Amino acid sequence: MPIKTIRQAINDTLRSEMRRDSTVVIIGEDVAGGAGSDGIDDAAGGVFGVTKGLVGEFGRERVIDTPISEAGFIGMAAGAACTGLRPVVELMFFDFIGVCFDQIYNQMAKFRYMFGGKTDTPIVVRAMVGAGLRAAAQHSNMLHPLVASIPGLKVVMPSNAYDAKGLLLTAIRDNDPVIFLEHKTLYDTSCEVPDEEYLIPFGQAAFTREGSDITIVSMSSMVLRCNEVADKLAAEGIYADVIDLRTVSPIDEGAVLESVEVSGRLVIVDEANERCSMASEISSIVAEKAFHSLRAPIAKVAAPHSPVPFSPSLEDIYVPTAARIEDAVRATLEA
Amino acid sequence: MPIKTIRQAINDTLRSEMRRDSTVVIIGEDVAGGAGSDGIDDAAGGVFGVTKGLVGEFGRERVIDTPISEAGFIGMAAGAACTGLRPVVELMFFDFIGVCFDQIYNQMAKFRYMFGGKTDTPIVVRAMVGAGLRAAAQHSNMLHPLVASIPGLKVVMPSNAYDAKGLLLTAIRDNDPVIFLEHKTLYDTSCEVPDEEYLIPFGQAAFTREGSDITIVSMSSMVLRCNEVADKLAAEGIYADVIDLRTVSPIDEGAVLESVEVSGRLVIVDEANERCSMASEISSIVAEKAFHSLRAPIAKVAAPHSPVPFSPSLEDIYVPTAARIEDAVRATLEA
Amino acid sequence: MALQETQILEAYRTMRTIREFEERVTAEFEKGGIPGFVHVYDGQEAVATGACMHLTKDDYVGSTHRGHGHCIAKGCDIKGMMAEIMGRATGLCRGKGGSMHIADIDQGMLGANAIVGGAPPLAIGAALSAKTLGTKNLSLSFTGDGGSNQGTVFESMNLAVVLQLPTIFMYENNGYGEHTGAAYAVGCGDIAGRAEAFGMPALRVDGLDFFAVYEAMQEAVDRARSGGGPTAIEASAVRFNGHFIGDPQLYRGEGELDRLRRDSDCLKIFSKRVIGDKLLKKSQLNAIDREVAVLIDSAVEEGFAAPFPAESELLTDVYSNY
Amino acid sequence: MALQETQILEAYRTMRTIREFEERVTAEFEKGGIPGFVHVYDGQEAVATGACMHLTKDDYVGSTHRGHGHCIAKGCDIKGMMAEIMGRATGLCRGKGGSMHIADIDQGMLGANAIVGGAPPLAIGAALSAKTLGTKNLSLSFTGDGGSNQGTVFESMNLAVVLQLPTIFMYENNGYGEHTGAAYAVGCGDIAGRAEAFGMPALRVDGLDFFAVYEAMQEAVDRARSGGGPTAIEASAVRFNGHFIGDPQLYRGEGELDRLRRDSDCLKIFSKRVIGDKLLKKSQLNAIDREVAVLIDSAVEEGFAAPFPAESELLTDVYSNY
Ligand SMILES: Cc1ncc(C[n+]2csc(CCOP(=O)(O)OP(=O)(O)O)c2C)c(N)n1
Ligand SMILES: Cc1ncc(C[n+]2csc(CCOP(=O)(O)OP(=O)(O)O)c2C)c(N)n1
Ligand SMILES: [Mg+2]
Ligand SMILES: [Mg+2]
Repeated sequence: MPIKTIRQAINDTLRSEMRRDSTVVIIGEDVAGGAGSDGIDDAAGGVFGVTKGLVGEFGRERVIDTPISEAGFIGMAAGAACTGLRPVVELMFFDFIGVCFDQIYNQMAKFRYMFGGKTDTPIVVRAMVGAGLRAAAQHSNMLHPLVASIPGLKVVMPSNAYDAKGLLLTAIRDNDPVIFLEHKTLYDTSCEVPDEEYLIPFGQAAFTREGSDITIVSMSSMVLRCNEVADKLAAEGIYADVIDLRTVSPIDEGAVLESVEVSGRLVIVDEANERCSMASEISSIVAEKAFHSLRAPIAKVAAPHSPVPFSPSLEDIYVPTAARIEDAVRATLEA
Repeated sequence: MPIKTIRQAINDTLRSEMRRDSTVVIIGEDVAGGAGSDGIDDAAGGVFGVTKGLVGEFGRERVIDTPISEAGFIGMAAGAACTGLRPVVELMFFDFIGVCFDQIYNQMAKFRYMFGGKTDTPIVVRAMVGAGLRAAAQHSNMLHPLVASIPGLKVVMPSNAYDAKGLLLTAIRDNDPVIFLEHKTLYDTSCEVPDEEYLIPFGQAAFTREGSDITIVSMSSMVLRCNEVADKLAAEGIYADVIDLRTVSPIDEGAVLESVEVSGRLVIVDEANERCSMASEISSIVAEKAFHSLRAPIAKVAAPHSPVPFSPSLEDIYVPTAARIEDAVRATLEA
Repeated sequence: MALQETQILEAYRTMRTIREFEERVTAEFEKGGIPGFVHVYDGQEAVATGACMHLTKDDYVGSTHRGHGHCIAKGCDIKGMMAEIMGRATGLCRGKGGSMHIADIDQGMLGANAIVGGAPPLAIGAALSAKTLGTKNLSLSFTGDGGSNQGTVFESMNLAVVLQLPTIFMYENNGYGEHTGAAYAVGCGDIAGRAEAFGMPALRVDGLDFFAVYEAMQEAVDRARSGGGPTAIEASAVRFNGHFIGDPQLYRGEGELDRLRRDSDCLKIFSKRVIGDKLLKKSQLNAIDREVAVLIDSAVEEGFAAPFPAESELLTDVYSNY
Repeated sequence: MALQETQILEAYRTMRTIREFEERVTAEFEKGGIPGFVHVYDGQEAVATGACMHLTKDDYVGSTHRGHGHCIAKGCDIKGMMAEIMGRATGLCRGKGGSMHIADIDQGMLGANAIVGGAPPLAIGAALSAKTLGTKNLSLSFTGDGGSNQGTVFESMNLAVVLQLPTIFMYENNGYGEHTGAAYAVGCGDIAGRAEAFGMPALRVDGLDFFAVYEAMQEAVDRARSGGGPTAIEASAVRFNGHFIGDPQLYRGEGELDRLRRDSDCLKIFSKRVIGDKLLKKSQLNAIDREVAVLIDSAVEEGFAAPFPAESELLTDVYSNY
């Protein structure tokens, strides 16, 4: 089976969906690149090369470069989604949601409800999230709790290439607006990705490690660190369920509750700022619905209440480290 | 002591602060009204009359009407705050944060951190929140969890006129960006408001009812419903602490934890959509820090995962009702 | 290009329907029968009507908070609209949207929009669909003088020019955005000129004159359908009411409203013109007036008789699946 | 208004400092000594320098993601800047901001800004402060050709006109926004014309010519300080590098970069002119070159020697009190 990076898996999936369905179009800044200049046409393919090569096959009518006008073109994509296209629109860094939040929050998310169920809005908004690249306070945030909290949106956060493919297929074919969040530090991670088509349903978590001593819930790049910690503990005979939520809207509550009902102990690891994070949300779900199974305080491991610092020495401790996760797990085991 | 509505308390406080400090200016759409037309100058005073009369005393140089360009004028206010003014800028309906979120989230909130502590940003963003007026999906939201989660911001949500005055004074004199959220259904509620100056510190909750049987945490208009429920239960000999957070950033964790340590039971009532709400956050704080005091599952009473409906029959059940709160409290008492 | 008698009758019917609809909404609101914030369109009928008469139901319209007139002109069901504004289960949006969110995608109505500047991005999206799918359809967005200062509107104009989209930006300049004059808020004082500088033809028309609006639109529509890209139109207009129903309108000059209602009533202007030019007879107009009155009466009646949405509706229509 | 010799020397020193700074940043980045995303300014020195020479430290500048040149021209400390870009505790922002967020309010530098279109609203805010407080100060925002399409920028222009703010919108048109040509992304092809339509005077200058920029700014500054409101300036410019360091620049035409570096180097153009016109001697320029090289050397050296911020810094500077 071919080994692919997440970048490649996304690129391949976009290509195959564009071949399958002529209403799928890609929209964004520099998704092709090279417009209005003397160089080659496929000059960029997205700032991290994720859409590279698509303009060559599908042309500028379906791989649409835009001016730097996020509110305008995200709104345009939302309008197009209601009127016959299935746009996959790229917001580049998800931090840029600040300039187009209305289009996401007040428009695409609410159409169906406000219109009494009379429209579908099949749009995928792709964007990069996360710290780790020294991109500082305006290019490094984890804003998934914000969008996960908005009724009408679905929010996907793959942690590996296999899931990226299956979730992206589901996202493109879904009739609701989907926010598809790619962690920048994961683009070059790879795993086996089958060539065949497979769709991963939303709201279905994956158990990346299994064990009954403690439950660790996470998503996106943090899953890798949780696995690392789980493996280390396993060597000591302590076994953890590591639950990769994969989608943070919908949330697979069942998987979390079932695991906690067995383990009685829960640590949630989220790269977002702690307050009102997915860590808070999962904790509150369990404190309400599996309270009597709990044998220890629920621990949240998240980013602190500060902007993302630039300096490597600070960014490295800003993002939850394996050491912090391990400490939280051990403390929870002992509590 | 004079009885005042929240509207009047805010108006008086703005006036007294503008008299005291000539750098305080008011900026927003129709905060005066009447510019560029043939009628009277003080034509609006804000769409709900909160800034009425101020332009008469302070003139258009300090009560500044703007075009409908929220990103532009909220950003302008943020820039002014770093350079000598103390703007109180009005966003009208807080739902409009969608068109100016970058200015709040990426700019004013982060200046101090990004600039290594070298600037103060003394700005107050006033806006209306909440459902109840049949204003539908784009004019009725509770987005306080969103701003409370953002490092660098402070978020204030008064539930009565007395607090509105004391908190607004603190907000205007504070050197950090403060989001000041006024619930539209509370403007005409009134209570005693002393003429003297008093500042209510941020991060200090109020106990609006006291009792050791259960802890009910809330904020803004929901506090009134919680009080109602507490009074009803008190008649039965069941006594609740009702904690009005007053500010949701900072959060008075101490008040909540102390109360739960006594009562062992917690219900949190939040008008926001439930997911990643303040209800989730408070629950997670308690599940982490007062776990061993808990004697029952933590209940959240919040708005469901849907946009705000227009129809009265739906809006009335969308917003947490006293009946739902009472049910949650009774269930928690019995659990 | 001269309008047929049936078309002129149709135009009058639309304008009259809007007028009657808005006057009844105002009356019922004042009596307490309609909840929420309601912005009525009467006074501006000639703009919506002259613009939308060119469109089929496969062309899309993006509207504003003041959207009833656009909806009616675009062909939305009158009874469904009235029921919607009343919050009833039989409403066009099952009572979930209300006045500020009436929409009917099947009629090409992308929705009133309670966010000022919300519609233009959506409308250019519909134009992108038309262009990409190779239909000859187009889109039309309405924006007020106040809304013309919103960033989304400027961005949309640039995008429409860059992508050469079949779309029309209709600016209805009724002199006010809420309580603030356009003379103040539009710094350059020239909405059409500003649009032109974005790189598209811009037309200025008298929005009180249905025929002038119709003609300008003809040019814009022809351009859009033939692949010539976007057009902007600035229509001067008057608002017969306050910003919302209940606005005391302190920003108006002495006697302004009376003057407007007397001298700047697009329906009166239309009637005078079509009768004067012998295009229609007074009796034809009267007949329409009566029919419209009956229609609106029954819309109000049926609206009030209709049930409110059931509790079970609260959580439906959030997703197509979840 | 003719420039004094000391001013011309000063201008050269600033331009040379920017050039040297950026070339060293590029070199050190490529060697791995500088983290993050870095956008260098070399090629555009004449714009920042000609513009900022008119300003005092009580005038404010709002900058872009490509902000080093603006910071240097505005008087920010070179060593503090270099340390900041290296993420050191001694940096201008204590290592918390980095290349895209260098700021120094005390020098009137409101910050580089990693959000395209972020600065103009902030800069008009500084102008509002100046106007309200009655100082004679002004503000200046820099925006690229790509950024000129952002809604915030349009809104800021309208606000500046409506409120008659003492502010200047400087558009640096270097032909590209990331990998996309301005010829494509600016629909009307005329940034200055578009600005003019917002209701303010707009000037077009050759951004390779320090003197031309300086002169245009003089007019704009005079207008602002005398209460005449905003001005827009579009300066044509060239980017000597990719969008960020490491960009393969596939969008460039054959030989484009070599041609630009040969024929469109604002420093060469400046030197030729001042020597040709006998305003300065070659030796004077050479002396400055040497001094600047020494300064940048030591900035790099001291930067590398400086400590990274301590862990305890993570949570400081979020609030002034909390
Ligand atoms: C983003 C946003 N800002 C402000 C408002 C409040 N608001 C609603 S309508 C309106 C005035 C609009 O004026 P104009 O565009 O001229 O339309 P008109 O009301 O005259 O039809 C304002 C400020 C809003 N709904 N959305
Ligand atoms: C809101 C936002 N959108 C997109 C980006 C990504 N981005 C950074 S710089 C840039 C291009 C800016 O081009 P231009 O304004 O011409 O400035 P130049 O790089 O040429 O100096 C883009 C798209 C961003 N930082 N912020
Ligand atoms: Mg108007
Ligand atoms: Mg550029």
